[in-house]
Amino acid sequence: MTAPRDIQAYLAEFDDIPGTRVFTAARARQGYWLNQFCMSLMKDENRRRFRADERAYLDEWPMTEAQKQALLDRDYNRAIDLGANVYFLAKLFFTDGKSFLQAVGTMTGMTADDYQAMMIAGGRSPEGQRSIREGR
Amino acid sequence: MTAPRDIQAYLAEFDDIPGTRVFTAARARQGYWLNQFCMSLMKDENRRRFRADERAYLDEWPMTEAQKQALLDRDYNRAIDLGANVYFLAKLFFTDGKSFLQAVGTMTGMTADDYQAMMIAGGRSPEGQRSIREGR
Amino acid sequence: MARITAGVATSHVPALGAAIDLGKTREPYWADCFAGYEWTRRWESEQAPDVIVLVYNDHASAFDMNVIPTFAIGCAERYVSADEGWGPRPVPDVIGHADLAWHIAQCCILDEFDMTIINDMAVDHGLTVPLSLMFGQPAQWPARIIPLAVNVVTYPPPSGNRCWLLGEAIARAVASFPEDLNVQIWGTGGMSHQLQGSRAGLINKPWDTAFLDRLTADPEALRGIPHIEYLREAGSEGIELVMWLIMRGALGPGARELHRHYHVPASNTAVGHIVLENG
Amino acid sequence: MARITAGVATSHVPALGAAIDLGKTREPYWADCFAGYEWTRRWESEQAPDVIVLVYNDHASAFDMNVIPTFAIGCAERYVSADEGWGPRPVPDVIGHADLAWHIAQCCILDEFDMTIINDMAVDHGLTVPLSLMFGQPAQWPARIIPLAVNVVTYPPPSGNRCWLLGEAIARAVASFPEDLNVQIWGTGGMSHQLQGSRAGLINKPWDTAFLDRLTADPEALRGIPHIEYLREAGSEGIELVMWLIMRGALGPGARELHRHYHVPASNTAVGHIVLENG
Ligand SMILES: [Fe+3]
Ligand SMILES: [Fe+3]
Repeated sequence: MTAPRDIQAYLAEFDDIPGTRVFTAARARQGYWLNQFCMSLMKDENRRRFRADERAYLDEWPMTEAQKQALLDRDYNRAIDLGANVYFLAKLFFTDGKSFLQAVGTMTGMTADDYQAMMIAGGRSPEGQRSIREGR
Repeated sequence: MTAPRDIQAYLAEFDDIPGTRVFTAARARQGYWLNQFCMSLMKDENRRRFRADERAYLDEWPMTEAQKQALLDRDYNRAIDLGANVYFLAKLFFTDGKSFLQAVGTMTGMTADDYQAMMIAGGRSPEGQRSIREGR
Repeated sequence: MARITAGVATSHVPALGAAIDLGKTREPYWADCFAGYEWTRRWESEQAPDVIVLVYNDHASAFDMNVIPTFAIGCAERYVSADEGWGPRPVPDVIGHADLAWHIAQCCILDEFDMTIINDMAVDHGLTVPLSLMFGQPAQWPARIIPLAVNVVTYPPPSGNRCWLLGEAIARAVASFPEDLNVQIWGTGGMSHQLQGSRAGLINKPWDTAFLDRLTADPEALRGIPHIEYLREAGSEGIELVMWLIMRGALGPGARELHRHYHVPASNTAVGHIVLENG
Repeated sequence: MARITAGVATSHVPALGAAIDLGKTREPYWADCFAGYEWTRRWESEQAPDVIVLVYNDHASAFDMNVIPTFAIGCAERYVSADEGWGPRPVPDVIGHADLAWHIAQCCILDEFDMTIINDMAVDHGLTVPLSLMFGQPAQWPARIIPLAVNVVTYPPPSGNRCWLLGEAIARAVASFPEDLNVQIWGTGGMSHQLQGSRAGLINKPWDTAFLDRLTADPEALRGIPHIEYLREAGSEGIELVMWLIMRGALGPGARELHRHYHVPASNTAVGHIVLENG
């Protein structure tokens, strides 16, 4: 058995990764309704209702105001801070007609062109991005 | 690991039990729509529609004619032969206002009173009911 | 630190729930059956567990033929009573303990159990009848509940040994939960019964009694009982007894019997009930 | 007797599916990426597998927050393509192999894997993109598919070791299936990618290359990689690589590399692809 047995130690390590929020139980619970809202966008009828009046559609879901605002703003980092997971958010990306590349790029603070150029050049290096504590 | 590893040998033993049909994959597949029909009776609206016209409601489900007839006849042994499982059938027992005791008793060939009396007297003995092959 | 203080096992016959709901528990047919739970009702009110890990099986209520999890752990805040065909049982909503449930789920997955996490489900008689037996008809249940649903309907169910191992993993998980909680684990279902065919009504008191005895006298032996033995000896629905082994696996080797009750019949079933103090 | 003849691994980036569906595979951005699959497309048409056990993860399509199975095996006759927000991909329905799927499900449960059996689900890009990569745009897929969905979204996913062990159990199950079938097992997802936050776009070619090397050079070492290493080295979505270990665990120790392809980027992701002959 190679898996770590101590769940607290297992979870604590996740906070040491720069710019990364792992979808743990705590986040899954916080983001439950936000993520269920995203799932609803798998139906075209719901996508249409959402597009027609985003605010009204969001108000049908028991989310916090901060969660609704993050979605209205398409502030995906904020949404993830508030419990979203990217695979649920993807339903919103696609409802908006955005690709993963376009939507994910907005989370980096880079322009779409710069992000695309970085990916074509081989992507972001892991150097210095592995561990906050160890600075590697 | 105490479980038998050979699935064929595991399943073959089930056929050696008198008057018993184990809900194996083969039965689960055969009875899929019959059992899904039973699940639909968990909604009062569906129970009402079923009671109003049993045949019409059954015809909405892609079951075999034999399966439908077994349900119309409340021939539970036949239904189980055709892939039903008793916990799914229970939704039909309850839709009919029958208890498990009343419905299960009909599968034994005994009268309701005789079955009830047997249970009060301590139930059916396992003697001779364990194995067809071994006669025990 | 959370600790498992006791294990409780009981049959969960739907007719027992109906008898309680309809006020029939003192009728001649039922009086002896319910009398055997009186000791436990007093004991539970003294024990006042904070949380109960309630091992049961869903009887084609929350799970239909489309999703059949071997081990499903409820991590929700609340569960409503299922409508099994005659309307939902008139019992309080079941309040979960999401913190401990998620903790157990996470620990068991790290421990290489392939859990299914559930955040929305209705709970059927398999879960609510044991609550009624131990707690009567309160306005709200006196403990938080973590439902653990085990597939014993579609074959193969998990082996008795796998159930025991899951019990051990649950015990490790509970012991690593930082909050001070009095946790019980209940195993439900059984004892001997068969709800189909010409063999319906089968009851095997000697086999059931030996099973109850071995829970303290030789629990390890119970791990090795193959499914075919449950089917032959305890009837086609007696297979539910594998769920008792999750409860037993979660207790220490020195668990002590505090109370036992055995009654035939409740509807088609032999009612068995045992209370084990952890040790 | 059924036999696993080969293992195939590939990334399942949704943009790869979109490029195929929209006829863009020869555009400059995509040409090199798709060129690496041409060898495999020829090889697959020669191999003509009867059944593919297709290990993938559902990306919040069939399973929402309410039901999160660790290992879900599809036993249905047919699966439709999921609507992930821009309508279902225009691909043929996926035809299952219910006989073999149920056989594997039953064997794995007896083998003490806690499977969830699924009889109705839509399949998302995780399953359909690999089919498109290997088979192009046929009127119907040339093989029957057994979907095996692994939770890698909500933590913890299964350990790499547990995935490997499941692969071994699947291999035992396939070997005990009486019908003569040419079975492949595919592991999908990965390689390095991160779809969130300031670290999005992370690609780790040296680590990915070592992972590909070790699939034949030192596969046992892959079992022990902890989740945190996938997260640090391969990005938050690189954890999908644990699914490749189910594929690898199902092959013998002497599996031989027939073909490899590695390309950066496809959308946000490092595309990795390898073909292993069983041995
Ligand atoms: Fe039961
Ligand atoms: Fe993926």
